[in-house]
Amino acid sequence: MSSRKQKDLIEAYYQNKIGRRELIQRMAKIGVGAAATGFLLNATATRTLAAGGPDFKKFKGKSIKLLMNKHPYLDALVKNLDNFKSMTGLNVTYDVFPEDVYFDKVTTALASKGSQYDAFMTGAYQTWKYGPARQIVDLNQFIKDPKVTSASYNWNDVTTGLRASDAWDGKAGSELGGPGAKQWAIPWGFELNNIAYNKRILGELGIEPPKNLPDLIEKAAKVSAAGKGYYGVGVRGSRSWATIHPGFLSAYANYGQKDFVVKGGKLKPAMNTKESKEFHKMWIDMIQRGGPKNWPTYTWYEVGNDLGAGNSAMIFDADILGYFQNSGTKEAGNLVYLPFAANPSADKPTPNVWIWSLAMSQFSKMKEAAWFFIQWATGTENCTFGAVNADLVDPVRDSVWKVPEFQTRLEKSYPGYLNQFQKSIGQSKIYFTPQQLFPEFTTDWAAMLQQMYAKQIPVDEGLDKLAAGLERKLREVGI
Amino acid sequence: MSKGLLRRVIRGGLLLVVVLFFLFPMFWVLLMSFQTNQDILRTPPSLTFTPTISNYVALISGEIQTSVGTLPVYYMKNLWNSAFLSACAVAMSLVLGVPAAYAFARFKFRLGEDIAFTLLSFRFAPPILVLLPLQLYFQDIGLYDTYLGLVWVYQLITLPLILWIVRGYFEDISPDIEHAYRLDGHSWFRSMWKIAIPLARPGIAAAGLLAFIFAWNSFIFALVLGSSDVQPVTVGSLAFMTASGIQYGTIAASLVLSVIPTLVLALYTQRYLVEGLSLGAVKG
Amino acid sequence: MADVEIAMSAGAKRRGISFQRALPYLLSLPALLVCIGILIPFVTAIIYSLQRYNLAFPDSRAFIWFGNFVSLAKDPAFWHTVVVSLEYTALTVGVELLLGLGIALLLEKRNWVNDAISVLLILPLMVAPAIAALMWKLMTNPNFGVLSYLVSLAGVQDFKWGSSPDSAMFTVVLVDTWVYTPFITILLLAGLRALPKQPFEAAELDGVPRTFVFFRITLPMLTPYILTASLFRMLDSMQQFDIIYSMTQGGPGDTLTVFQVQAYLEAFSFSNIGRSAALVIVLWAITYALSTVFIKNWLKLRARAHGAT
Amino acid sequence: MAYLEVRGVAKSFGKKKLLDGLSLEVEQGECVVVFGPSGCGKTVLLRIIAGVLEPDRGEVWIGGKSVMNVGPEARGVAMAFQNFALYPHMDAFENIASPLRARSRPEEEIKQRVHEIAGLLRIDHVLDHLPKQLSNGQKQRTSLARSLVHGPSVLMLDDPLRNVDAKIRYEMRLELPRVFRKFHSTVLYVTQDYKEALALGDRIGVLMDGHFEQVDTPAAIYGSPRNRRVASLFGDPPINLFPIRPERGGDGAVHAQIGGQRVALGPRAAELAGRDCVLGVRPEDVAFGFDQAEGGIPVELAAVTPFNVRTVTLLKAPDATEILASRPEDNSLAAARGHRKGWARIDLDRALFFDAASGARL
Repeated sequence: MSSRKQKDLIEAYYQNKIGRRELIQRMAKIGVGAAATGFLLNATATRTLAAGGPDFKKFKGKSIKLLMNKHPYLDALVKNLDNFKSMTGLNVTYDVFPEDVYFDKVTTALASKGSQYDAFMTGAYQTWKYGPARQIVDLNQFIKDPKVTSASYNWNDVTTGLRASDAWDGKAGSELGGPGAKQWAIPWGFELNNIAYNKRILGELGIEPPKNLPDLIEKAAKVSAAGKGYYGVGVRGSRSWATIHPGFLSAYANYGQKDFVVKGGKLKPAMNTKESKEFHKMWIDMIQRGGPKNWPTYTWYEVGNDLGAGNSAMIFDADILGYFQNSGTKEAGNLVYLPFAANPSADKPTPNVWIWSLAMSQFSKMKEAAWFFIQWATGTENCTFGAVNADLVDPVRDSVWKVPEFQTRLEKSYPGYLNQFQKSIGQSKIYFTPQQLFPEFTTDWAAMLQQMYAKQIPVDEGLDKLAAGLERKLREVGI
Repeated sequence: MSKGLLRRVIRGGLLLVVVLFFLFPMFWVLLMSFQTNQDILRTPPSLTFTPTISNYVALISGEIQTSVGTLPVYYMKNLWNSAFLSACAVAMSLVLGVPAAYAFARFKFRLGEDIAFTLLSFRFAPPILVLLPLQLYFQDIGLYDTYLGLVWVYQLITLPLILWIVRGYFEDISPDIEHAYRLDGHSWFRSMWKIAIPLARPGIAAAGLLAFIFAWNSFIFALVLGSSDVQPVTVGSLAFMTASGIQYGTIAASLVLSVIPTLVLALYTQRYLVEGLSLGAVKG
Repeated sequence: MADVEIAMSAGAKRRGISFQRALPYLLSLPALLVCIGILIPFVTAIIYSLQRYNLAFPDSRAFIWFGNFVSLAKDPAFWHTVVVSLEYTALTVGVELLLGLGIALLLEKRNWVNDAISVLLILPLMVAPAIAALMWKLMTNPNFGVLSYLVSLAGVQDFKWGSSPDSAMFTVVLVDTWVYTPFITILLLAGLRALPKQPFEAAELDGVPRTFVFFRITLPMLTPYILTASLFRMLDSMQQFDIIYSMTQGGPGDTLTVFQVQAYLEAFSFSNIGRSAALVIVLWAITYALSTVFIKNWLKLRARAHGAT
Repeated sequence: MAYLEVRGVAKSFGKKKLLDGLSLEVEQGECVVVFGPSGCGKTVLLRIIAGVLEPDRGEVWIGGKSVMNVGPEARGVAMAFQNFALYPHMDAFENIASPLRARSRPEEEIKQRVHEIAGLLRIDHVLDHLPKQLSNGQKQRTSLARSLVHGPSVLMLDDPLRNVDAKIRYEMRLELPRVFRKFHSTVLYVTQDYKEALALGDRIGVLMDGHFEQVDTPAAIYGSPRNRRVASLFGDPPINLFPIRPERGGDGAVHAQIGGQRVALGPRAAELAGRDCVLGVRPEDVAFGFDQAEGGIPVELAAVTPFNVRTVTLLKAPDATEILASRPEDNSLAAARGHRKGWARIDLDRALFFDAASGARL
């Protein structure tokens, strides 16, 4: 077979004897597709990671087990997994669970101190429970140790805001990534929240893309009022933290509002400030006039479905949600992505982020091997592979965003996507105040929004009630 | 005469309503299973679409096509898990529960009612109450991620149901029939085996079927107490909601497939169900 | 009367008195033991309920006796939960019982149509509630939902289903009814067909009005079956989770925060094991009490039914 | 010693004492009828002997051995239940064959014996029917056949003719003794029909208040009951009972007032003078005539009922004492309408004297 030929070509490429385009053409000649070429390339590229110092073969023949969530990012990783296996000689098995039940599985697996999983996918928010619960490992000890971390791992290549967002010293209210922060997880792929809109619909109605929140509210209302069956803007509304963290918190932060403030070492709810109340009024008004009819049951997939099926003109949600709706749907090709600064007086968007990260179980018996995996998975080579050859849509490494293939691919079929990213990434981070009660207060918050939406309680009163309730809960646990 | 006719008409009308209410959603799901996600996500929903079997192909072949290539699907494995787990759970419950039910129905013995009630009370120990500790212990005794462990836990669902339903049918059988059999010279065991159980069979069938269905539908135990190798269909179906979108067509198809085994079982048991329990109700 | 007694010491035999005495235990204990095994965790959970135990605050874990229960009792949200749960249970069991009984009566006569229907009716039961809820959520979606569409054809615009505090309870009860009524139907149908024919034939001959026959003969004879069916439905309804959580996650607001939803959130999302355990223990106590009442009547009825013979 | 012995068996349900230290002895091949009012515990007695019910006290002995530690299946006792208790899911043949199967007899023997007994009971044409397809009479015969087929050492029949129509009852009454003889079983037969008891029993045990009032041959039970209660249980029309107080008259003969008439009681009552007792006279021992008779009681004819072979007449004495009399059917009374006067004459040699207080026969 032509495997020798392939090797030679790739070698040639790495010694810059030939360019990438030429490589791909010549590979094609000997019957190797672009994706396969990508994989082979990565195999070689991985060697640079491997060359970086640590003895990656240390655990040859051993095996590690991962707990993963069914997700395109995972699919991207799995496609490239053999490269890790051949690099380390480790055998990797993994359990995949549907997102709907994934975190239940993680919670119970960790709570029972089981050693069956070495590393697992998680969001940053969840680590605010796992960390203090001493269920996951502070990864600084590995990152900073040249014996186990390759020189070419280039930790600082990972976007600053994201690195910080996964790091916390465990004290409620202290700054993410601040001094003494523990690196509870390593960012891998993420999503930031901006506007995606349907140019066909906005075109039909002769509406320009929204400039800021007040503008969005009016335009959304206008779309809904058009009575063409579609509505203005899709945002989540289910009774859970998922409703708070995308568009809502991004806009909230853009107005300079905070969820909590620290007073005398104690957290104090800050949702009931005057400004916050104004903001809430706007938000509720937006949903009531321009939002989905069943908003209180809307989860991410309803938001996505509506955009893809042309039932909503815009969404203010995760950028990758809009990304995936732009292929294989009714409105495929009609979607445009827009950086969105909600506050008219703000010059830049401030998207809150969801970060799919990799964390290590405290109860793992193969911690170092697990680190090898995390290192490889979040390393430049694998992220590049995922971004170029699969759907690792929002890779966490600045360098990957500069890879031309990735850029051209995005530009080609996802107009504005790259731009909205570049305009936002600088200010993209978690805008929540880190603390153990994150799920509690976000759930209460969402529930309160639902009551305001249903006009069961006026916004001002509702927020005071919410703040008071949270105050009590915080006191109970003494943070 | 015309009164009888009227009654028949009304009866038919009511039946129609009932059938519509209970079967329309199933019918709709069946339609969805032959549609692409695009066809399903139309406003307003409509009946006109070009049927596709791609959803079924994906499930059965174990490969689903996406914009970035083919991804593996473990649905059939999930289906097998569900079938195997539920069948074993019900079998175990029958072996354990029928004799117990017989004891409660036939003998008055100290603590009898208490034991019976305790057994029932297991039914209302809410799963999430026992899940965490259960996982701890299962790991210690090596039952974590084993079929045996799950079948055991499933007894919480199936055993009380079978026990209490079957008990009722046993009690409806006149003891004299069994006395007569004993006097013919048969042991208590034979009289249970040859008289009580055959006469209660319709009840046992009904209870067994229901227990099977409940076992089939529960997934929280498997989720927490097992790896992805032992997950039931429910979890399998949920796997088609991912960040890249929710595959309603595939979920619908998976739902249709997941109903088939139970339906077959139901059709089989039907013989006993509609046979009526007139045999069972031989009173002294 | 005599018959019951005889039934109870039936097959009395003193060969090895010990064996005779042991027999019923020998028959019932395996079942008991198997369950007891699983119930060890149950005890552990009770211990949890007496602790301040939040995974996220490992250092503050401590034994606080009934602290969790006290703080529950002080929390209006808890009492709301109690009310909603009972409301949900009452509604579902009530509706499903009436509906199930009605359908069973419709299908009582044996002919191929009824037989076919009685099998098909089990279908909803075969759909895992979680998935069923997912499908209903789609069918009630304002844009893609066929039900929303049909309702709008019927002139009701923008019916909000699970999204409005006013219709949320209705919606989940509707789904629950769709899923679980067949359960009751099966049991009652079996029961109906198990009834001895004589009294009915007699009534037929004497030309007794149907309503009278139903209320004075059918219903009383059917009561044990009705009790069994509603007992199990009650147990499940009290503990309903899948449907409510998948449809509304307990919302809108706190409209549907039933026990299991709260307990689930406390345990899985808030990692507050102690409080969750306490909640579930209360739930357990309530179901225990309710079912005790059921069983008592059940046994009484059985005794009477057999005394009659 | 007797083949079947019941020794001081007691059984009570809750408060209700049903059997109170009752004993009975039945010889091999003998047929004892257990007779008593309904609810007197007859069935319970059989169940205790069968071993499907445990006595509170007392023992059952069969063939000289206590069977208290022997299960029902091993006591060699067969029983035909009042409600037949046939196995609904087996056809008549299998029902009957059951005891033989229990003894795992060869198939051909089973066939042959089942058909034999079925033929004897004239149900051989319905052997392939399920119980629900059988008429009551056939059900009854099937259950009887089942209890007889393996020639049980003790056969117990629990009011087997209760649920069958008059005709079959009559036939069976004639048929059963033949069957019993044929199988030479020890039979315990429960009934509340005294004619059945008299017709079938070698001896009759009268069960009352949890014990046997009297166990005796039919003739003895009828002719010389131990007390008035036994006496009044047997006989239709029932025995006449006159409270009397015999007095020794001047002539030394003992007299008593019956129906306001001074009647000479004859030598048998000699030592009864001066004590309250009850005179029991079976209707057939009362002769009625229109002509004055020695020692006759003046009565008027209140009612005449032709009662199959005999005519029963109700007579009223002047003091309103009612006397039942029966006599062979004849037409002489057919015309007797209206309150015809006449004379009743009691055959005192056959009359019974009971103690008024205890009711015991004197």
